[in-house]
Amino acid sequence: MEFGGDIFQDLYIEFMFWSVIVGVITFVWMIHHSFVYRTSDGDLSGKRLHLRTQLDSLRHEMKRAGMDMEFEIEEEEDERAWPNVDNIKVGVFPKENDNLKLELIWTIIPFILICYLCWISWAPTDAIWPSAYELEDAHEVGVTGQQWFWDFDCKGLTSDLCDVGVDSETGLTVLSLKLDETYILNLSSRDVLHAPKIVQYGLTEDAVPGMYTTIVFTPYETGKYFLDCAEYCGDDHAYMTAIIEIHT
Amino acid sequence: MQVRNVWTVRAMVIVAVLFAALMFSPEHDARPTGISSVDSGCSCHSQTPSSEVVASITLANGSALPENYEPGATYALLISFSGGPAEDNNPERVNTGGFNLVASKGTLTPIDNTTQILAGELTHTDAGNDQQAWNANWTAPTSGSAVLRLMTNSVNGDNSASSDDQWNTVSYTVSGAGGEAPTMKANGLTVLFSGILLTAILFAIALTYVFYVRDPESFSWARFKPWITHWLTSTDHKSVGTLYFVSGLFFLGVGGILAMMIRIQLSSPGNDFLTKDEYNSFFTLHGTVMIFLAAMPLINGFANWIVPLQIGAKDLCFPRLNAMSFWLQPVGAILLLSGMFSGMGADVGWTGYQPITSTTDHYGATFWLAGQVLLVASSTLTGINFIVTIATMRAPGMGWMQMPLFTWSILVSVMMLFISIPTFGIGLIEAYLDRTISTTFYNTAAGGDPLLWSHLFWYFGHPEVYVVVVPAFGVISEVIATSARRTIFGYRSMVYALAGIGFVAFIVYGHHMLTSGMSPLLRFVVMLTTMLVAVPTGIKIFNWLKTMHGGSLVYRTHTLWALGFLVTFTLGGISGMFFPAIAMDVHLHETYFVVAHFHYVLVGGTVFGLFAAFYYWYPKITGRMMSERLGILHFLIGFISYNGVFWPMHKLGLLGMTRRHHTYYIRADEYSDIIGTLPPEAAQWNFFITVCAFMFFLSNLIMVYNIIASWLNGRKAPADPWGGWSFEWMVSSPPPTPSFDEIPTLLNANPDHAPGRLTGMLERIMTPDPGDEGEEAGH
Amino acid sequence: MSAKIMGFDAYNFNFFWLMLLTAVEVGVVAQSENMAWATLVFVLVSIGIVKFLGIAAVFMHLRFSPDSNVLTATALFPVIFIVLLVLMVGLTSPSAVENLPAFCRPGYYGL
Amino acid sequence: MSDDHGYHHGPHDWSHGAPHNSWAPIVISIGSGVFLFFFAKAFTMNEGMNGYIYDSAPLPLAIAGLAIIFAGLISWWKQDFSFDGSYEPQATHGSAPFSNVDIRKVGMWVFLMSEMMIFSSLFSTYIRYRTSIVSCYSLEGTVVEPGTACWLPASYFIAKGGEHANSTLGFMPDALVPGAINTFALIISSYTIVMALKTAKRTDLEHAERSIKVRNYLGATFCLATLFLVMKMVEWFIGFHIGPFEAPSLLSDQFTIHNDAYTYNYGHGAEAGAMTVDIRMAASAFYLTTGTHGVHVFAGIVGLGYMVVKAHKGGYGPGNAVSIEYFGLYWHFVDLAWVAVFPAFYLY
Repeated sequence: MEFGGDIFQDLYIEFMFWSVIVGVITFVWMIHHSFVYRTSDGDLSGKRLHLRTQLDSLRHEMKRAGMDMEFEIEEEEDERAWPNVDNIKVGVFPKENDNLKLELIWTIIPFILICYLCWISWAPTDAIWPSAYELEDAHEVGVTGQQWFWDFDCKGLTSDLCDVGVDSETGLTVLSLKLDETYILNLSSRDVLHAPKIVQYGLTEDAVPGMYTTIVFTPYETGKYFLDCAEYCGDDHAYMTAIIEIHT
Repeated sequence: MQVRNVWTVRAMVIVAVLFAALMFSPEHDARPTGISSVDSGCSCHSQTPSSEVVASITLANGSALPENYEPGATYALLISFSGGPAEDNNPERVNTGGFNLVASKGTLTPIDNTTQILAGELTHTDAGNDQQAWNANWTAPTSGSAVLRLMTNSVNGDNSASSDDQWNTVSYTVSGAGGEAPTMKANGLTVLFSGILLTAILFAIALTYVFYVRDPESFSWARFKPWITHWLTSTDHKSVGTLYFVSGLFFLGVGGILAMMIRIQLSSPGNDFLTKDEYNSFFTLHGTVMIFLAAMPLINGFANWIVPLQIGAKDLCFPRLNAMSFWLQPVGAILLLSGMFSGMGADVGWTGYQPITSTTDHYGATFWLAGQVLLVASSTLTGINFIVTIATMRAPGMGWMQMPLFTWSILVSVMMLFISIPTFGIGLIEAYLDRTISTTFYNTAAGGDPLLWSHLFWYFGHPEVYVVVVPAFGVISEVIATSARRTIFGYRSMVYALAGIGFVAFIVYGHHMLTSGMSPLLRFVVMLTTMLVAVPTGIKIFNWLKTMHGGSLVYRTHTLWALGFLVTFTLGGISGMFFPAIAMDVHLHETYFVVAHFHYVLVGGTVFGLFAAFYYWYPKITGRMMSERLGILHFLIGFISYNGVFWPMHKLGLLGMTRRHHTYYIRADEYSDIIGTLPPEAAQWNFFITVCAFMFFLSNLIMVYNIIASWLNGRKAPADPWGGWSFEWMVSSPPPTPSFDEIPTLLNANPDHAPGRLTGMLERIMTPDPGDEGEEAGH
Repeated sequence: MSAKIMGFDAYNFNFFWLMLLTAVEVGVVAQSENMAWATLVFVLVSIGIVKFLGIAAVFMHLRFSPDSNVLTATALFPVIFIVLLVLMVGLTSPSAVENLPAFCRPGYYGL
Repeated sequence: MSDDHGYHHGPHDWSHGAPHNSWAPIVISIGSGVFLFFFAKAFTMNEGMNGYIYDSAPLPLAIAGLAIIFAGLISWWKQDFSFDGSYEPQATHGSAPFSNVDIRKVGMWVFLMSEMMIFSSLFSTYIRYRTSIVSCYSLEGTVVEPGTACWLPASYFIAKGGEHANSTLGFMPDALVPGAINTFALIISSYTIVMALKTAKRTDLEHAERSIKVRNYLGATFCLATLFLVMKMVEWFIGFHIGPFEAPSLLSDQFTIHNDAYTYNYGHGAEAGAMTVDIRMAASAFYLTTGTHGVHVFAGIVGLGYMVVKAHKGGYGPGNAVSIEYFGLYWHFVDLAWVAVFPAFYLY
């Protein structure tokens, strides 16, 4: 099974597809331009730099001496090696270089892409926060975070549907749930923020003291799943783990 | 020549003095028990020790522990406790007792299967989890006093951890043969930060000595006094900018060292290089230091130096406020870090989520809040200064739409900062008062709402991440255009994109809280709006690419960094698109995918932009050319190792590696059948990342060396070494004080920059009145 | 600056009305026990807005001064951000267990 | 405007020989740091980690921090004392739409933008808690667990006053007297400061006479501001009993940030009842918001002190009367904030 659960996987593949397209366009464009329009000359080295520096100090000296005189150095030779297409000069706002059509193209096309991506990421919110009628036969399980362990409460469910135990190998608390049943994990916290993260199913939600939050969880494969804490909660944050065991 | 030498000497000594001053330690409090990070009892039971439980260590024969040990001798210990819920000897109860024993010296050895050594500490095994007494051997050290600290849990046996379970702790001190007092063992953090302090002082002394040897005359009080007075009191924008650079680079180093410590810790699973406390403090301060004390001061440094030069102003409009913005920063930095020296640094994450910030027992968190209050004040003053300067002091001929893009980016950036930071300030003050006079803003018992902090923080925090990246956009716009010898493509759309990013930042901040339990409706709104950010950002990237078209790209160091920026920022931008989709964010939230994303944007964006700016404006600021050879070396090593650090993190995050954990779980040994732990190769990737991180860290030393060496021995720079058009290239390098003898007038190469096209109305507001402009702007 | 409002000196005129409105405000609250809650809030808010405008326009020279327009625009700049702040921070008390409103769901539009 | 005013940047312009170095920034910064550090040091978390213990030892050092800030301010003022407005900097011609507006005026308005955000944040906090925490009034008649958190607004103590519900005036509870006086004090002080500005601009008076009048107006503002703070202290901590007027302080009414077991009595006769409630959040929001406002008033008093001294020495005339205007902008803003705070916290 891939990471993150089914919904995540679907979206992830879709997003990756478009990301790769955008990335390839950008990088091919960039690499093309940076090779085609490169200039090997034009670096300010050696003579040219020396000349400019000398010129600057000469100007400075003359100004100090009160000689108000403007002069420019002929740089024809350089101009060939270092073409200044836009005739950029110090103190002059350069000639504007734009193309409204092009700019509109790369405003509108990304915008359409964004709308599409918004569209496809809209529907899954139904799966994350299902509306009430879809949850009629869901089982409620309490999950309470405390520094630094998880406290599971089966709220009177039969041990087939929900059971709490200890894993013999790792010593972690185990919450046993049944395959293909829908559970509402009712999250809360006794001290600071915690967030149970069921890694393989790609589910995270903060457990906030003073209020209840929920995760809707429908296990679709058996096995032992790792649950850790995804919101920083103090010293033993990393040790705040548990196991969710799915059985048939 | 003489003048330059004095300046060099002065500048180098200020580096030294600042190094020393910034690391001034307000408090040292080494902890005599420094034997374990576990100070608050067993992690899985109630929070406070209970006096009902009595823990004790005696010798196995029943007699008390000796006051003095014999060096090297082995003692058989009996570890036991009484009282608490475990007393009720109901046979059905399981796991009713446990303990943890640490010895500061000597060796603890288990003698039967009920005890074991875990991470250097003696604790019970599964088999020994029902007992109230255990046996073990302790081999005395050869010298010094040893502290034995025992923690015992008395558990009610219902097999689920709860606050009914009680625990207590006791310590024994066994002196060495000489019976001397217990040795004071300092905390690791104290050692590290004292080390940094000491290194800085030694560095300062060495530098001072070098300059003393070079020019002994400059070391008289008569010459030193005006020099130090100048730096402490100067309000000149260039001096203040330089001070920002010095402190920004220093804290970039501190933040980098913290990052390296974090990386060492994570290089292998279960590493114990750092304790949990240290790790938590380190990632907290890494974030805070890098954002508030490294990135923002460096940006402010460039803003101070370049903005007045670019708009043709002699100085900022409120020079004294500007100096105050700077001086609040080092003071805030000292406050912010002061907890570290006592091993009690803030351990709350840079986001400082409540209620842990209000309840952590690390009192460094209080100072961390206080320090940030000062930084907020500093940013507010900076905001006033730059907004007003840019709004009112532009040279004739420079309408809003003739401002260089770097100035535009600074304007947008300070505008965002300025509008959002009071919100953060109020959140900080609330938290600070919670931690001092016990107000209850984040106390859930009184009805406090942790989400209020998240809201106040992210209302500031999201604009803040744009605040640090937008100036980099400005730098890249300047660098790409100048290097390609072209005008920036689509100047106007660049400006509107900047402003758009600035505005949208305030609406989308909720995407940091998609899993926080805030109102689903708001989550829905931010999901839809967040992706909008990609549009203006995309415009900017495509405009930069188009700028190169038809130009003649000269590969200098700053060009390379700008191209590197384009690569990394595009990647970071694309990975950012994954988060607003809620269905994906619930998996990616707080994983290394997030870490990878924001480091791609903040390092690949902001820091690369700052590097480009360093190489680009260095000749202007110091009047010296920087070594291109070292610069290219820096780029090659830095760029490659940087990608080596953060690219694999995407993969780790997708696999579910959660951030802010001081260790991680590999699917091996007892975890081998648990799905969702990390596959074994994750450990190798982490090691690879650590190696690359060190390369990246060290590569930046090349730049530091380059800065210092070029300052001393670089070739003289002309006024306009790269061929830019804005005013800063008009003045000499380095610029005089005041920066302009007379205010220049901006000419315009566009015959009619008449309003029209997309934005006629905006244009009318933003161009000077024709009456005012007519004569002066002359074409 | 000696702007006039209805022939009176602007400062004096403004001051007089501010005092009067404040007196009314205190008086209204003193009588609030006999008053519907909504009426009270309405009266207080409307008086507050009038006072606000009076101080800002006259005492702070956002009217009757050559540079009033641009400074009024400056002063109004943060208003949009304040509205966002109050909407997003002030008025979203946590209600995470409640579901997303139906109009935010694809199913509402038959999708 | 002529070029004479176009290109002078900052009140301490480079080309006028005014001081351009200042110790004030570093001194004020250090003072702020010292204050915040030792103020925090005065409180440590108790062992139960659920509250903080107060220790008075570091407090003198915190006060020393304030003294350092004040020393920095004095050094700042010393540099400004001679400012006579002769080179008031103005925006350049290029900078439409601000062309020729005084830079300091723009600066003050931009500063007020951040002040608006500060008070908006406080109000957001208030609105959020006011809407999410259940009101104690709505719990009346029900059985609640002792220590339940609910919102008992300050206006309850001020207007309804529990058993102290005495109203000498007949139409207004006595406890509202300080708040009402404060409201009038701030509005009058807003008026006196614009009068100070107006007087300073008058050219038909001799300089000495004008200076005295300006000083008097500023002095009146200063006194009213001080009255404001004194009244606030009366209302918070002292309470009063003057003639027929009698009102307890909020402190003696137990409206404090530590009161998690307030006995709330309600109703009369058969409907009467009592419950023990936790009112810390209402108190926290009240004291922080009004306290922030009070700090602004205090800052205004400090600034006014300087201005009164300068006016006394004849420092204000038509040339630099705008300085009074710029301070006035701040002062009016504080008044405006009070216009919002007063109904929200004292009346509602």
